[in-house]
Amino acid sequence: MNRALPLLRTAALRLWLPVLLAIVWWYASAGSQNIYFPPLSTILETFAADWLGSRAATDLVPSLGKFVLGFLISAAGGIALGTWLGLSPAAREAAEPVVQFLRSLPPPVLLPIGLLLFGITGTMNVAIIVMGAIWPTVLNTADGIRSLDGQVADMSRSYRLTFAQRLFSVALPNAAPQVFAGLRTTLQLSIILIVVSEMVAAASGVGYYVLNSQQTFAVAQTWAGTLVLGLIGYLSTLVFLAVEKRVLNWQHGMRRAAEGA
Amino acid sequence: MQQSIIETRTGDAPAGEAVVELVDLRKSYGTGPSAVQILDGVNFEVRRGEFVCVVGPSGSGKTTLLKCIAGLLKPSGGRTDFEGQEVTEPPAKLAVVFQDYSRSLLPWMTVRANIALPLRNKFPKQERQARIDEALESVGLAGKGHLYPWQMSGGMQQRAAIARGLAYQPDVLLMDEPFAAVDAQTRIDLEDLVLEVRDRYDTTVLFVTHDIDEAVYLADRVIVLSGAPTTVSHNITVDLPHPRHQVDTKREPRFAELRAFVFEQIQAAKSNTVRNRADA
Amino acid sequence: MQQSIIETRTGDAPAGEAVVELVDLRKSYGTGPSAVQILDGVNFEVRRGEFVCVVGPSGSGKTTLLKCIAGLLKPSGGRTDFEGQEVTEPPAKLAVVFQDYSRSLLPWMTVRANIALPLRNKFPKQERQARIDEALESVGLAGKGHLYPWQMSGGMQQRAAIARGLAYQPDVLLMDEPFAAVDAQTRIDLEDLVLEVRDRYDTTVLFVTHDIDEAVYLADRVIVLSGAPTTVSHNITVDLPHPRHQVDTKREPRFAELRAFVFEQIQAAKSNTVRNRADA
Amino acid sequence: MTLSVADSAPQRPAGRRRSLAPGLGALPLRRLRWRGAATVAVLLLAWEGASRTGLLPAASMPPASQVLSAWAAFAADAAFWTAVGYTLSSALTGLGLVVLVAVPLALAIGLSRAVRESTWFIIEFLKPIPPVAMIPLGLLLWGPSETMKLALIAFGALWPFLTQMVYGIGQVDHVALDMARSYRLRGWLTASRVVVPGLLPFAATGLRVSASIALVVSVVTELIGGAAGLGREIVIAQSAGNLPGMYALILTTGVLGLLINGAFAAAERPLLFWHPSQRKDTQA
Amino acid sequence: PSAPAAGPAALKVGLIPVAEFFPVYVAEDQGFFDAAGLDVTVESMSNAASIVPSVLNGQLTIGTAATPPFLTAVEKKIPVAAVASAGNTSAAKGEDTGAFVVGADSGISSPSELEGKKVAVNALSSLPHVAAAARIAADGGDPSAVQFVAMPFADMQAALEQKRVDAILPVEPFMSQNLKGGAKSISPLYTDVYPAGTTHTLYFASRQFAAQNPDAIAKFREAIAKANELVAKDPSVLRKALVEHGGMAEDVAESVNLPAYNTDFNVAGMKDMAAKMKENGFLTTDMDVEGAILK
Ligand SMILES: Nc1ncnc2c1ncn2[C@@H]1O[C@H](COP(=O)(O)OP(=O)(O)OP(=O)(O)O)[C@@H](O)[C@H]1O
Ligand SMILES: Nc1ncnc2c1ncn2[C@@H]1O[C@H](COP(=O)(O)OP(=O)(O)OP(=O)(O)O)[C@@H](O)[C@H]1O
Ligand SMILES: [Mg+2]
Ligand SMILES: [Mg+2]
Repeated sequence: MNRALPLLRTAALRLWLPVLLAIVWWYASAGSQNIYFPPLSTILETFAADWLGSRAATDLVPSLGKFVLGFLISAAGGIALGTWLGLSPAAREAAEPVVQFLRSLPPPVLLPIGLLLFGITGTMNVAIIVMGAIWPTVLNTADGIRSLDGQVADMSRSYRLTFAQRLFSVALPNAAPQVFAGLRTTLQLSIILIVVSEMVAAASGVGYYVLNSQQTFAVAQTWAGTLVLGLIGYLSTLVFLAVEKRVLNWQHGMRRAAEGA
Repeated sequence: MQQSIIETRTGDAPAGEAVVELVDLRKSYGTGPSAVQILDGVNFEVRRGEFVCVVGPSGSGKTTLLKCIAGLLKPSGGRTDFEGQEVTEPPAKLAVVFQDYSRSLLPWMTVRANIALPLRNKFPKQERQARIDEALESVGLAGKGHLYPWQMSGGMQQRAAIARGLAYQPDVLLMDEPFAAVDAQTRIDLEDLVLEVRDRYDTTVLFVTHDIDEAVYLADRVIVLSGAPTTVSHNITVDLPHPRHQVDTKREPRFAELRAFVFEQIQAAKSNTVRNRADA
Repeated sequence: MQQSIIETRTGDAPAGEAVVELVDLRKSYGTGPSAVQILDGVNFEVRRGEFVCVVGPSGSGKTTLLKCIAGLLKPSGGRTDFEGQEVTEPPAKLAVVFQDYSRSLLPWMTVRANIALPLRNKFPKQERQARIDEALESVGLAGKGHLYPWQMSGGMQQRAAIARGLAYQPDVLLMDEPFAAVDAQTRIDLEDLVLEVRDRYDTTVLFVTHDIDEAVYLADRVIVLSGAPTTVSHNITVDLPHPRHQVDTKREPRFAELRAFVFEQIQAAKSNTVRNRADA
Repeated sequence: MTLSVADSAPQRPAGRRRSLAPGLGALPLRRLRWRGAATVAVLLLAWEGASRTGLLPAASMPPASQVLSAWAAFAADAAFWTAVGYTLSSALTGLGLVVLVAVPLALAIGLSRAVRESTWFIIEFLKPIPPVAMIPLGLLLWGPSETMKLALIAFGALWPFLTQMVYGIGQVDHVALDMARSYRLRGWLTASRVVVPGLLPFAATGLRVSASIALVVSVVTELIGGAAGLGREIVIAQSAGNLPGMYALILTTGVLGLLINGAFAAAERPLLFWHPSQRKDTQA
Repeated sequence: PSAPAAGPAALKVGLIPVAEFFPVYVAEDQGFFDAAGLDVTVESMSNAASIVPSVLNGQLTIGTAATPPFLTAVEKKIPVAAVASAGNTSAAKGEDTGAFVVGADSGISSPSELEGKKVAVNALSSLPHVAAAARIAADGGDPSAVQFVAMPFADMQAALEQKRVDAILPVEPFMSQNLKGGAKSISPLYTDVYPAGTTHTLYFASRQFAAQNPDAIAKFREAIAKANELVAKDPSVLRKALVEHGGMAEDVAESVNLPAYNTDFNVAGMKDMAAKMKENGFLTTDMDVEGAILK
């Protein structure tokens, strides 16, 4: 079978709707007088002028750095914390009110706390991202760990698997699909929180750019910044999925097998 | 306890210390008014090196019994002892081959990795590989170790689970209908394999099966469970000579006698089951 | 295809139209270099009202075969026809009892609800209840309908899955080792139950089993599969008189003959299996 | 189901080894509740101590006792409860919208490759756009109104639930699906009896994540966009330099999250009674 | 928002809850709006950026803003026009509503010494930021060499104490509290750069609404003017409103400095502000300030 064909088909399937929407947007907004809905061409020009040039190094790279670091810490910390909560009912009960409380706090109100603890530093930005984005992973990991099939649990107990084995060979792989679902949301929140973390004490960065352009009524720039965020989200999801595919290889195989490939 | 003719005829119980001992074991599921009594005072013991088969009607509590012995379920009453100690958690020297094999293999690991997992704590690395190869070979899965459980047929999964139990080389092996999903010839091979393992390593085996021929062929003793609430209805010593042989042993008149006797006892146990109706 | 003596001796195949027909059915798993050919040109047909048993070594592809017939797997080559139509999706008049019963029952529904689920499309409400009761009764689960699958023993789950298949009252019933987990007496009862259902409703049954006695006892025809890559190695007409009787039929010399023959064929099929080594 | 925890959980030497089996370390419920309360008490005391000793600058972080007394004052204030009502009702309505939108969308995405591939880019592109950045657009379209709030809540809280649902659909047991296909269960039967219960555990987790995000977005839109609710009260307290009041309001949002989560957990239990995570009694 | 109706004209005010705009509450409490035939409702909002879109689409009829963001919006061709002045620069230096505040032991004594230092403002391009830049320039310093960082007023004192920043620019009521807390003021924020009475906060409306409802705008101006006069005469009325409508503690409300209130625009001051904003890079063009004010 020709292997290029399905690839092309996938590409076509993935692209038709975005392309269509872009075209509709282009024509619908052409010549728009509405101050808040500038023509797509203006947005793209602003985007090219601001983000394809020097800004990429001064604003994009630091923000990306904070985002990646924040996401990685959230992921690792979230899995660790979630595992602990999933394994130990006592820990779960003890920590539950605090966890539920913290994750319901609006991130902007976390800013003062970050500021108090870390001051005006990149660490503060990263801390804000972690404080806001870690929860879906915590919750999903805890739920995933708890959903271990009783038969599998019996097996690991009767063979007296060590704690490490039960954790890394049984509990975590079992929770993996759910952990990844949580990580995906954490990823999304991490990007959103770039913006929140740059609300305070920042003078550069994508989030600062979006907020500042909003405060100063530079609408085309707000749109361009939003476009940047969307692209970061899209590209990071691609990377994320590649990793997920490797880790959840067995699961993809299982699904394909079930579909009769 | 009522004694059957066959039983009393068979002389003394085999010598040796009791490895597993069940004392008035009781187990019910659920609480309050919805509680159902499953095991209602089960007493028997398994001595070192003995091969004991447990037979009984479907749903009588064989799996429940095994889980209590393995320390996976807490009895509601009575106790089970392992080497003289009350069982409170799974004993290290014991391995279980589960009835629901498809759910006791980890789908994220190849068969090799599944078998290797419990071995890590017991054997050095070099030995492990040899053991795994040997176990795979012995259940007829040589060269299939790289497959994932979901790439295997039901019977292959079951054999993989058996291989895991064998490779672990426990002192006591609990097996819950281990050969239900394999074909006749493989079954015969595996039966002989388990007997051989018993002889070679002096493993104590407690074996649940539905196949009466199999029970009589394999066992030194057959425990017949009554219908629910379950107790031991018969404890039959199988006085067939060792080593057993698939054709010769099964041809002996004594084999036919024992077989018929066990069958009758299960029948009797079943017809005594009143819970089905009473609970309905 | 080689013809056995037994086969040629048994006269004409039973009359009636072909309900299921397999034409050069091929199936491989995986793609590219890692692809494994499992079914390699399987040809046979099942006529209306016929009871056909499929036997073969573990891992030879019986489940795969059944899934192709049921329209759950797409063949890689050849085709299966159902009532003269090529199967592209599961035919409505067909029901499957799966080998992996513990996972084909939905854990969030009671046994009753599990059985009721597929009936909704077929029968009016009042009839459904009666059907479910009857099906539960016939598999020995009367009064157990309120239990959830995970509250039942392995054998009970398997019987629940059988009850679902029976209550659905399909024209064609595919059963994949349906009695593997039940005790000897229940097995006998269920065997006779399936025969009775066949007679009463003229159901066509395709039945995978590992128990050769069972295959010969139940079948009008026994299909023996070769080892992988799998083809039909024998297609044996069972010329035992109807109705069958557990004691009398099994006592007939012809039964023993057929049984021995089938056993030999499976043996032969197995020893021809070369893939195991070649792939390793 | 609060079945027989004590009855069938196997004994094990107290607290020596953690077990992976759900419910294994099952402790009597009363003691567990007590643990949660104890954690909260300890944290409050630590906060109070940190403020008193100057570890936390009192100028920007008043001591716990002041915040709690501000809170007590609010409790007697009808305006406070009205604000809570606004915030809570829009968060919950927004969540309802999320469910209405996400369920059919997730089913379409999960079950049809064409839909999945076609929507992929759009969804991945929209997900990381912060609701904060959408506030001006929301205000332009709807002003500082309930509608604006709902639209932004729905936009912000949709993704976690949707993501979770799509993952969940991929997880539905294939043996069960084969069963459904072979019995030719109609689409809605397969969906309602096989797929939906199978992905309920995923949906439950997703809903809880989305619920807290809905609450967060609700407060943030009030905070910035000026719709009525706790967020607006926070702005007012902040402008007035009323820090104890501000923190009391913030505490309120956290507690609301706690309560919403508790309600969901309570609702989950009867729905997921069959799931290993809830089926404490059967395995050990 | 359509042609004047028979009944009382409905106005919706988007209000930033700071003392500058509290005459709106006073007017309401005193019945000035009722008397003028206006039905006024108030929405508290956090900043001009979120008020402007709602004013444009008619969900709000009157917006509130500090002068700098308002000028920025006008420069970006957003069709809004100022309708009344709100709070103005105080007459006396000692009564300024904002200050340059440093730690007691910082050794910094004048705004120009902040070059190369970190200074906290509530938001970038906000009124305090713009004023501080002008003040530093007037003091002979280079505002572009000062690193301004944004943070909420409430967090400024802690940041100063922890030495995360070298100076802060609080406004009332935070300024008084910070000074009480031991920090010291090195300069008033507004009075040294903006002459007394300079319009630093204002009310605005969309041009479309203003054109269609000149009547309502006029009545609003009148009512606010009455309130402003009252407050100028008797500040305690305003302090009471701060407690009642702003949730301010009574003792705080008693002691905070209040801005001057005047309804008429101080156009010269605004022009001066616009010029300084351009000098310091907050605006890019020479603004037509008069054109931004509704005639
Ligand atoms: N998804 C898969 N990928 C690769 N190989 C597979 C897959 N599924 C099944 N197989 C292989 O196909 C072969 C046939 O499997 P199948 O389940 O049909 O056997 P079976 O005859 O039903 O065996 P049993 O009697 O043990 O149930 C096996 O060798 C198995 O390893
Ligand atoms: N969690 C549970 N709640 C209620 N009843 C249960 C539960 N688990 C098992 N049972 C009941 O306990 C009885 C014994 O189950 P068990 O699995 O031990 O039987 P078994 O002898 O192994 O049967 P089989 O031969 O069919 O495997 C059954 O009647 C079953 O319904
Ligand atoms: Mg069992
Ligand atoms: Mg099979």
